[in-house]
Amino acid sequence: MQKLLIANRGEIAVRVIRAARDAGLATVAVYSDCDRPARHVRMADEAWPLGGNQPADSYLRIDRLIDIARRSGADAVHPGYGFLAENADFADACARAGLTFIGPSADAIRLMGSKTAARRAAEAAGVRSVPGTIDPIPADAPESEVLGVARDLGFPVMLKAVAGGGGKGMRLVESAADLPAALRAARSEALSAFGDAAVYLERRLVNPRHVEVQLLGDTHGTVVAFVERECSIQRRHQKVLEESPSPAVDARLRAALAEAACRIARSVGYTNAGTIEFLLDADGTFYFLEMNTRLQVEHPITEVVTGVDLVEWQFRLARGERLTIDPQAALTPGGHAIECRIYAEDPDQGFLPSPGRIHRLRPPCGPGVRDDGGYDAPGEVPVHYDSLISKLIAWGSDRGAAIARMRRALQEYDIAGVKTTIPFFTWLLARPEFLAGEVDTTYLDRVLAARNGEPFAGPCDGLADLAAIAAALHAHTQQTRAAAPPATAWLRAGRLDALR
Amino acid sequence: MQKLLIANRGEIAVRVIRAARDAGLATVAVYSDCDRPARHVRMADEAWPLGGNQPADSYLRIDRLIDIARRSGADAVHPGYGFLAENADFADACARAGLTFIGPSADAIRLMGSKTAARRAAEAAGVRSVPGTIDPIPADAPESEVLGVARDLGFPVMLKAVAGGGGKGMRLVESAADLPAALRAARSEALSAFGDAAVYLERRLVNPRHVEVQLLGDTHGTVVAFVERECSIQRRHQKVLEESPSPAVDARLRAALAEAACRIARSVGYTNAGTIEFLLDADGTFYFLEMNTRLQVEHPITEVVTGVDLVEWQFRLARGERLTIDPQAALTPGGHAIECRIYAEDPDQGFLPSPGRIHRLRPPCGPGVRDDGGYDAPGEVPVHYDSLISKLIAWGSDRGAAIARMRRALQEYDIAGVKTTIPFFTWLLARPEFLAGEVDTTYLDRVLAARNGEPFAGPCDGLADLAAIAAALHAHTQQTRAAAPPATAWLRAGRLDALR
Amino acid sequence: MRFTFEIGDRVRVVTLEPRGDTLAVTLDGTPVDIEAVPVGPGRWSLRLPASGRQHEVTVARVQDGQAFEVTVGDARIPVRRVTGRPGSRRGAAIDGPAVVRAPMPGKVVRVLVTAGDRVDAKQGVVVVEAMKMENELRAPRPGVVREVAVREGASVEAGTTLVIIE
Amino acid sequence: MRFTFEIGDRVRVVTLEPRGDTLAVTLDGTPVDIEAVPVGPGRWSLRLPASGRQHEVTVARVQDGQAFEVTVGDARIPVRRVTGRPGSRRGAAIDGPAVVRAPMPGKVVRVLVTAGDRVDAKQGVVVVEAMKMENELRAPRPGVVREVAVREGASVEAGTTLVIIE
Repeated sequence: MQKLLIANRGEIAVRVIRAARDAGLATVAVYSDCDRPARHVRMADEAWPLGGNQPADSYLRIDRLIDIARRSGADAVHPGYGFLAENADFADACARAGLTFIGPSADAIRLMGSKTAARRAAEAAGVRSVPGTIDPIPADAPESEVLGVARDLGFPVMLKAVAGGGGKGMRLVESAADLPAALRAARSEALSAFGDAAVYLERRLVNPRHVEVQLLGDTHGTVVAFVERECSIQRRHQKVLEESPSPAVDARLRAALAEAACRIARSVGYTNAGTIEFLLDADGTFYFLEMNTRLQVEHPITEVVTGVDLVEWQFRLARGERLTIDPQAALTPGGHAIECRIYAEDPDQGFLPSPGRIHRLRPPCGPGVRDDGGYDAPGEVPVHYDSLISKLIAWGSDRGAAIARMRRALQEYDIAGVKTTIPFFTWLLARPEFLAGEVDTTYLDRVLAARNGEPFAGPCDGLADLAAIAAALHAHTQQTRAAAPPATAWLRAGRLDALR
Repeated sequence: MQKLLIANRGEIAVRVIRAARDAGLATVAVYSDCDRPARHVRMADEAWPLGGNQPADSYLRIDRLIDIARRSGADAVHPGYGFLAENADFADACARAGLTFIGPSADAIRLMGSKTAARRAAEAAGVRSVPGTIDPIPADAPESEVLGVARDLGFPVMLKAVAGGGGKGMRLVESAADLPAALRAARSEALSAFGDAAVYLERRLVNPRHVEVQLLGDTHGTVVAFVERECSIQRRHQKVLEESPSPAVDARLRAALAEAACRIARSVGYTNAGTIEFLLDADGTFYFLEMNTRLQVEHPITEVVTGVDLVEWQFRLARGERLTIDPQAALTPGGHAIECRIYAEDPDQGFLPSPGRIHRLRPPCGPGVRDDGGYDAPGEVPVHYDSLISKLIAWGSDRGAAIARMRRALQEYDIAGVKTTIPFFTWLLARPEFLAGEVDTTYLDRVLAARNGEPFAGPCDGLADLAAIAAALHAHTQQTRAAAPPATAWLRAGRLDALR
Repeated sequence: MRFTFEIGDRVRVVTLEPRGDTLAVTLDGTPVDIEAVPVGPGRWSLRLPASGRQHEVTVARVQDGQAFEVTVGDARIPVRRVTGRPGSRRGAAIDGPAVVRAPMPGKVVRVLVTAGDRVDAKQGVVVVEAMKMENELRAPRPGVVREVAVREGASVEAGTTLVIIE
Repeated sequence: MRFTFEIGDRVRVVTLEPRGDTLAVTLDGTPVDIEAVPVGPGRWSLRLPASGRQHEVTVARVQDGQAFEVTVGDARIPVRRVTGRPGSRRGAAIDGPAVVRAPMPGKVVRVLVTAGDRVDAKQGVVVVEAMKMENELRAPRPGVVREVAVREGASVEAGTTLVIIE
């Protein structure tokens, strides 16, 4: 393995390029039309155009990716997450082209990609799934049949896409009356997102936590599980903040989660990086939810609390190396880590995406802070993709220290040009429930609904005075400049000098 | 302790402000005239002017610092390093004003500040010093007497200032003939730098390493020693790159160094953070060199390999808390860390300081990288102080991984406007002797002398072609812009569009 | 020079008058002792000499003309410049029609209001699907819907006028 | 448009000619297939379509007029623009006198050359103490010292001419 093609964009492409550089691999970036000036393109040794802008025309084009790998002489491919990361056909196409696919086998992707097959695999390995349907409910099954299954499970139920992921095609169904509409919507979403309208039903647990276990597996049968990640802070089934370890998991439960996760992975001969997601009930019972057969967005918090570079290990495992990580060390949290996903969204407009030009960007630095970003300034967040700007990770010797660091880091973060979720996180990190670690997957949607659109960072009165003065200075500078073209805003402002 | 005055500037002021914020302390910055727009001033909750620019007129003004502490209601003072950090009178003045001085007692500063008294203390604690004079050689001792002492020790000898530090007033004397001139120079430098012309002599060890031990001590008699730092990469007695652990130290030697360092610290009742510096001979014998009674520039590498926040502990120890760090854990390196000191200097002009305006600054981010910087863009590196822009710290699971990460991080570092030492570090990190860990305190000066001014990052031929094209594009853009004033360089460049 | 701003529901008047090398500042008629040092484009370090308090502020124009976003530390403060003729409605905001525009290219999924409806501030008016998500666009201030400029199902470009509120 | 540059000891000639929306580039007379995308002030992403090789380059003017520092990845490349009359000494550099200036305020500690001395490139000419360190300033190119403009012990400002080399 000498030259790596990164079949992705944004922060995860930057992350993988950094890891490749650390490992001495040459890097090949790919890009859609609008991404030509993007950060990941400028960081790579080579860059090749995919054409198009929409994912289907660009980052999802298996044919073009394989062609670029051939032309550039790449011998390995990292899919990142999203796009083709869980596409077994892409893994197969890489194998046929003689490329090392940095991930699990196509068979493992295929098996765990069917959510019902994955549930059966978990049950077979002796791990409870959330009670629900064993077999997929085909697209043509009549409503009455589905209603019968739902009644047997007991309302409320979750309706999910068999080929699903990322909250798409997912509906909470409170009662029998809601089922027909929800079924139609879920089937149509699933068909358009995954090309497969099959769905399944799960009993709705009462306010569960989302807890997941990162795994690495080698091709020699060894699987290692890491300290769990807590991902209960979700908005509309999308994770927005993750932490490790979970405030709800003690050493005993940690060992049980790890044991269950390893059992499932071993039973399907899983290799490379993957994550088993569980729902954790208030009484400490956990249920298999699904497996993600790829690197997760939130992988850095595991890296920070265990000192293991997961992407480096992805390379090594793909080369056939043996896992030499001490399983006990992997399960021992070294401090506490939190990740905030900094999106180009306006939290004061219902988290409306806020793509556009980034004029200024200065990530926080210093002790205990890691920023995995995909942009610099000037830069453009395109409308065509997920609007994640960066993942901000804070580490501390305990949870309180990590939270304090995260608040400091959020305060230091300077992004201008697009709205971001930073004010939302500043608010969230002061919530008593969050500080107490008493959250579940419904928490965030509930408190957001209760706020009813109140702005996250509005004016305090003293600050509004300063804001008025600053706006006046700015307007004054701009107006003065208009009369004297060659001076830049900066020089002109410099001439204004100090006020007293 | 509620409100902390930071009696310093630049990166260490930023570092301490971050730690204060993590600890929930309000922050008071101070500034000289030219530092009014500086980063540390803009990060603090309050900022107060010291006046002046020269250190003696600004950051060394004890009277003004105490007055600002009083006016701002600060109840604690952190001195950083340099300036007043090892000034016992400042520690006394703080105590008299009822301020908590974040550091050791004034007595400890005074005792260890006399290099000859410190050597006696080490000997009394049973730790070898570098063979040399026990008592200071007074300013009026005749040359002949000094010559006699030097002859007894055996040439070559090191001539050092009793009140010294940072390489000032230090001379290597190869033979008797060189002594008179060296003595005059050392005395004059020592007098002007420290107000004390007293010097002492040490035998010159043959190519020793510089290895130092970080300590923390509480006010209840507990002292903890940390994994050693290797600081042999020095230019003219100034550290430029440090790493931890030392490639020359095994667990046995580590324990012996720690034990010796703790013995000295306990014997003088040392509290708060401090560092014992040793010279390490090729045969593994180590000699006490001196003690630094403050936080060191290179403290982050210890933080990164042990997970201990030294500045946070400085706060806690100053409050009288008990040390609760496991001594065995503090001596167990978790991976390997390297620090490069990024100075505004031109390595291609003999490391000539390169103060001035920073137009663009983007520090590297991502896994295993920490940047402790003191500037942002636009920003100004003043001529009046040390020109350290930032300390770049890379961590890896082993030394090789840390070096690979550091090279990647240096490549990512983007600073425009001032020259920096980045090209020098890129060169150094590829040197076989450095890669093998086979360096001593004379190494860098020797290889730099051998290079004889050859540029560190000159043109390869292919890159020169690209440089010519880029320069042409730039000139073209500039010329075109000149005719159409309102467009900015960026917009104009945008219109130029792609070339094919 | 005199500047009138609307911040939240309050109006503030700032004057800046050159006095030697510096500017004299008043806020709502009261002289303010403040030190403002420019530290970058649209960026200032403001310091109150009496208390030592220091705030890094940034100012960015968010729409053509009259709206600014000011950040003070980590607070984001929307500021609207009011340019009424002095003497007419002194200090009061002049409320022209408010236009709800598409913030990015997308498809109109639902229109929630019709012309003549009375709407509250923050009330949803149109839902646009963009970037694979449904986004509810809200009224920037209370008023009456004068015009709904799009139909459900329409594709819109960034900046397309959707609804006008008076 | 035609540009002549001195890089190291070689001269390179670049032409840029508008062709539709793009520019046609030649280097030393040979057409170059290169894609240049501006990505910030003085910053370009250069890509060679044939090999896919991509280089982020920055260009900064280091002195008034003719000297640039170009970075290509982590290589720093000094580039000097040559603006001789075309046809006279085609492509050759025009070597005006080289001026060694004080890079910052300081004190002249030692003068190492006298007028008429022949100096090599990189040979030390003056030692200035500034920022608490002694800094040896070197000849930028070989030549003969025409003038030594300072005495030992003199205080100098940034930009003060110290030595002129022809």
